[in-house]
Amino acid sequence: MNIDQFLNPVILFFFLGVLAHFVKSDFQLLQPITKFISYYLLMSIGLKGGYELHENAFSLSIVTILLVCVAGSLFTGWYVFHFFKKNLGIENAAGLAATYGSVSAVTFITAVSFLEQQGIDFGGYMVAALALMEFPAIIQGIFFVRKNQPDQQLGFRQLVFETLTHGPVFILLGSFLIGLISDHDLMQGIKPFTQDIFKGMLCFFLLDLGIVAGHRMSFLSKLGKKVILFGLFSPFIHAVLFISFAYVVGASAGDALLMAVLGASASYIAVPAAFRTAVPEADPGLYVPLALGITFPVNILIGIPLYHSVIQLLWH
Amino acid sequence: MNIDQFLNPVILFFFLGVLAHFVKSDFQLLQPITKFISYYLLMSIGLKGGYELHENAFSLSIVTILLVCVAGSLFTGWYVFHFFKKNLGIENAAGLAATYGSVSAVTFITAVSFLEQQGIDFGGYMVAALALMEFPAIIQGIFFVRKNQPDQQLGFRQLVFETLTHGPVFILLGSFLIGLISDHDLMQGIKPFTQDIFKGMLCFFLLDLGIVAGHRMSFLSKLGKKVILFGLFSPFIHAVLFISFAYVVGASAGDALLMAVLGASASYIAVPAAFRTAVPEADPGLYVPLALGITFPVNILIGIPLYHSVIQLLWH
Amino acid sequence: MNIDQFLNPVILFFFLGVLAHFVKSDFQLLQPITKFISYYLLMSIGLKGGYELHENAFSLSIVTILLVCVAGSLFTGWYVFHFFKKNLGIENAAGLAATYGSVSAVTFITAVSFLEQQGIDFGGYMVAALALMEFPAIIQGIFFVRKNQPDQQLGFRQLVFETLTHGPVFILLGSFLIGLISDHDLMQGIKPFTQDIFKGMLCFFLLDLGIVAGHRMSFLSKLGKKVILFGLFSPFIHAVLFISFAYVVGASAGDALLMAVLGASASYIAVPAAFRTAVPEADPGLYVPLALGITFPVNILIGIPLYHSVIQLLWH
Amino acid sequence: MALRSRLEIVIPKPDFPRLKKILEHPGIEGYTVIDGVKGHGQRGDRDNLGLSDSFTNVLVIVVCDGAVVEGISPAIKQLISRSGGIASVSTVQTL
Amino acid sequence: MALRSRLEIVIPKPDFPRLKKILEHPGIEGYTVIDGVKGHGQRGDRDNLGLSDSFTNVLVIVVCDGAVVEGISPAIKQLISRSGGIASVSTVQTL
Amino acid sequence: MALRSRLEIVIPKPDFPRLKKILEHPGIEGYTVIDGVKGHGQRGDRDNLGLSDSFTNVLVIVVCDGAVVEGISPAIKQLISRSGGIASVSTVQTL
Ligand SMILES: Nc1ncnc2c1ncn2[C@@H]1O[C@H](COP(=O)(O)O)[C@@H](O)[C@H]1O
Ligand SMILES: Nc1ncnc2c1ncn2[C@@H]1O[C@H](COP(=O)(O)O)[C@@H](O)[C@H]1O
Ligand SMILES: Nc1ncnc2c1ncn2[C@@H]1O[C@H](COP(=O)(O)O)[C@@H](O)[C@H]1O
Ligand code: NA
Ligand code: NA
Ligand code: NA
Repeated sequence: MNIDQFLNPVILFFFLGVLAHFVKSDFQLLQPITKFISYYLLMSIGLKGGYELHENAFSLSIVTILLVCVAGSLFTGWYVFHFFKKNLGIENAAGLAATYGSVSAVTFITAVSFLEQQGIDFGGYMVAALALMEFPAIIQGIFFVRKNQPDQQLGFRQLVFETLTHGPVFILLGSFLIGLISDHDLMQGIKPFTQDIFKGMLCFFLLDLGIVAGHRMSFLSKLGKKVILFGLFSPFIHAVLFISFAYVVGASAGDALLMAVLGASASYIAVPAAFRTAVPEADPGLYVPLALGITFPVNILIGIPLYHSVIQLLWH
Repeated sequence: MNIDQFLNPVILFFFLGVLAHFVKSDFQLLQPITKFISYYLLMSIGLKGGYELHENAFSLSIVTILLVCVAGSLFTGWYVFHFFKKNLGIENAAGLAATYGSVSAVTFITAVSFLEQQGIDFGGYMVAALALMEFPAIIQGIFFVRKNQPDQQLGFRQLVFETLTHGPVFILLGSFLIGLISDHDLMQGIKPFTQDIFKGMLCFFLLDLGIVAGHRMSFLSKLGKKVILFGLFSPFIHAVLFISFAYVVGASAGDALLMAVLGASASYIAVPAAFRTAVPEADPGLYVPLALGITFPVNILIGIPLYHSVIQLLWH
Repeated sequence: MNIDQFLNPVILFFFLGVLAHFVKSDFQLLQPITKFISYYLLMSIGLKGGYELHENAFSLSIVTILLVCVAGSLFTGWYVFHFFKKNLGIENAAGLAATYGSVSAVTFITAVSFLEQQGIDFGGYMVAALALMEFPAIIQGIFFVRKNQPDQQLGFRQLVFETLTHGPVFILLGSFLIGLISDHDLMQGIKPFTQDIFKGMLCFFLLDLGIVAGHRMSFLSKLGKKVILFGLFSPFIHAVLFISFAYVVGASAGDALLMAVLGASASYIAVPAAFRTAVPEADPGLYVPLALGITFPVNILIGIPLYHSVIQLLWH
Repeated sequence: MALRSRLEIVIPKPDFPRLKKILEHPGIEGYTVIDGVKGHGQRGDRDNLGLSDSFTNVLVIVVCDGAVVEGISPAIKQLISRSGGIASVSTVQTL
Repeated sequence: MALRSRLEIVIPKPDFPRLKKILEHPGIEGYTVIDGVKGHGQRGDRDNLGLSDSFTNVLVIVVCDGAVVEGISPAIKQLISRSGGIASVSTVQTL
Repeated sequence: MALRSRLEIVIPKPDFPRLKKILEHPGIEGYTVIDGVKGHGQRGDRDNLGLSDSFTNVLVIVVCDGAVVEGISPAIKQLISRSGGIASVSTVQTL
């Protein structure tokens, strides 16, 4: 395990936020700011991904990576659901399945920062992977519920549509497309905003997210041991799974790290948003605290440098 | 017509915002952010204008341009009022007159970005023109109403005062003055904020404005054909008018484009603010949607490159 | 007195904000933005201080400066309390004592900008002085009240704890620590956010603060002459005191200016926050308007350049 | 001054679109919405934090005739039983 | 506990300064203002978007004696008839 | 529909933690909090400006049984007398 992450200001600000919650500091950013910065981060990462995909041609190996990512995401969701079905009931198991099958954009962004500071390249299409992995597991999770409760109002199309137009997914996809088709000379003028101040905005955002995570952690005491242990250790299992995939399809070391992180991370934004509407019986007080209060810090603090070491070992 | 604007990220973000509305995405920036970014844009453009006017001396030709702009604005307001008086009633005709006589700062800012990316110079005093054109047509519009309803509470002085102290006008004028008198060495330190990240902030703002425009477009179906056609085609007429003015007074090509845009654009911030207080009977559901939902996109998408081509043709 | 400050955009934006209030402009930034920018400023200044303290070793002379600052702060609080006790009653005298014994981070930040533009160095530990001076006078002020009202609920420990975890203090201290321990290579990536756009954000913040100050000034008419005169002239007395201290302990010219400003400035954020909880009988309508409406502008407009001239005279 | 009913509903923000549909009921001429509301209830704290609106409430006020309240109250009851929240009615006079 | 009136007014934000003047009436010791309120009414949707506050409401609560409500209600009625909005009164007990 | 009490409290935001403790009272199943509220009262204007929350109010709504109101009203009265604000009770029916 790498000590470096403990000296990384990006990570330290997250824990400063968590601390703020536990010492009951009245420090708090209001929701408009949270929304502003997180949409800013998604817009920046989307533009960058589209831009870079434009620079490099679309190839078969890219398509393979994207397909493998989606398949891994569905597989994760599938096994998680069956693992927890008995324990937690269908709705909550489906919630957890969607949460761990889907991904966390902030973990991805933190890993991108990590790669940049290590000087390791990765493909712009990995942003497409991020976007693509956001929703299939969510829709799958909702289907697990539907099979048992056939009287739901929302149709399949509407479901897919709602998931794709959910704020964070929408802005990520939209910016990706804009990055893809925009005149690249014109995009230079945007870079001081989307790239130069990006890492600082990320610090600020993680400070804020730390406070939210702190709030959500207060729910953890109500969760069972099995659930907590799952939140702690599943990231490593999922990372191993996705690193194997990456190895098999011949991804680069940078792409492999991002695949590991996509697999290992859990969604705490898109899933609660979709499930509140489609499966209100699933308790966001279960899956959000687990994803944000345990899996997220495990990934950014221990996971990213660990997955990186493993990949360095295997790839060289 | 230039295809370029379709590949301009600034423009694309506006339409991404419009799309967000129509696919009913829950993506939304909250009002504090809208206010922050728009005041930021006005502050930046004001500082820049003042700074550059300071660098260059005030001359007779500048005064001429400013006078011509104000005259054009009043003329536009005057004919629009009489054109719509019968159809829409006095209050709403006055609202439209003020809207089209006055100007849109965001259209102006988009045109400035366009000029910068084309490498075309323009005078800092054009920001003064922007500020000067904001209010005369508004006050004129209110007078058209007063002539018929002599029992109003607000006096003339108070009217001018309220229009000049309206948030966006105030910050534009104030920053212009600060740019004019500040020590220019001290201003260098502000530039990374007001200039480097400006274009990126503009993208973000237009994304937000696209959503607002989308919301306002839902009112369009209630407006008559004549009004809609006016919103669609008047920009070109007004641009021709202001380009002729620019030609006659011998403005540079850059100044001419900005004059065209000032003439062609319609106000959707200052006018509703002033009219809500002074003429509450005028329906903001009429003039705001027209200005923001039709005239604004027409100007940034088709107008700016078109006016530019015409000016290139005439000036060379 | 230096004319320069009247041409400093940072200062001018503060007065533009004050003007906005007095001309009853509806220009207003909403609280989420105020919080965002002020936390941003505190985070930036904290990081920078920690970073620089890391670069230079901790020494005896630094400890001396810090101790002298805290002692000066307590002395100021002590004499102010006894000076006003009879006039204003115990609670309000204690409020004023805490206000003037404590410090204003924004005044400090403005002085830092001033030093940077003059090319004068100062120590990163001065940020530690800022943080250290925030709370002792507050706790002392609360004790002055407690001696006379022994039936209070809050214990000493809790008092210190609450003051240290108050939002602005917490973020300043936290960022300072992060700056101190972070890997300095990783911190380079944050600088475009925390340093390059800092001065522009400060302008924007002072514009906002000017509006708040304007609002608070409306309370001033209710305050007695003695109080007003104190707000006007005490900054100079306190500055002289702290400049003497600086001279005696052999501080550099840059450190001396910051010490002067810490002594001369008065708290309008931490004090009302702490006193609302601990001594609700003290009227924030007294000490906030005085600190923000009088002492703050006196310091940034006249104080900083004046203290600077005096120090130049003495140090060379 | 006319005697009318004032219906006050607090529900999670993501469920507001459903409430909106219920309020498209004849006799309802308008409603007022306060966004970004916090609260505490059987489902724990709702602190208006985070990006997903899952921990945010909205408060909706409807002034209408008593008969209209009776018309929509079953649908509102059902919505609240699923999504959480609270709804109360009082008698007011409109100016 | 004293019996008093609770007056609740929703009006467009740009008209709030006028309401404020009406509330400078003897017997009114205070009022509470919720800003950034959305709504729906005869004049369409008010979504609290945009920069001009033209599509933003405020909600104002005044607790005062019943006689005072009668004193100010004509002025409020007139304001609302021009600017839009709604006002309702209920009876409350103050602690 | 059950007859209950609706308690509405406006207090300075920094005093909210104290109110929260009072509301941890048996019989109180929930409450709703509107943050960032402005107002005017005996202690002057509260404009929700600045960083210290000293000039910001919160509005808290509690729906509970009348007996519970009587249980907590002395503590609330005392809090308000020290911190400022207002509290009122009305009768409502819950859906
Ligand atoms: N008794 C109550 N009084 C006021 N608000 C309530 C009450 N019960 C619930 N609420 C509101 O309804 C939301 C959801 O409640 P619940 O579904 O019980 O968790 C809470 O966050 C509160 O805002
Ligand atoms: N019946 C109603 N109940 C609650 N709020 C209303 C009602 N009618 C109007 N409003 C509020 O008053 C605002 C203006 O109403 P209107 O003038 O009818 O468009 C609306 O946006 C609502 O916020
Ligand atoms: N009569 C009232 N009606 C409504 N709100 C009030 C009233 N009196 C006070 N308030 C609210 O309580 C806050 C504090 O009041 P005060 O302690 O009187 O300054 C004010 O800012 C208002 O928001
Ligand atoms: Na995952
Ligand atoms: Na125009
Ligand atoms: Na001091």
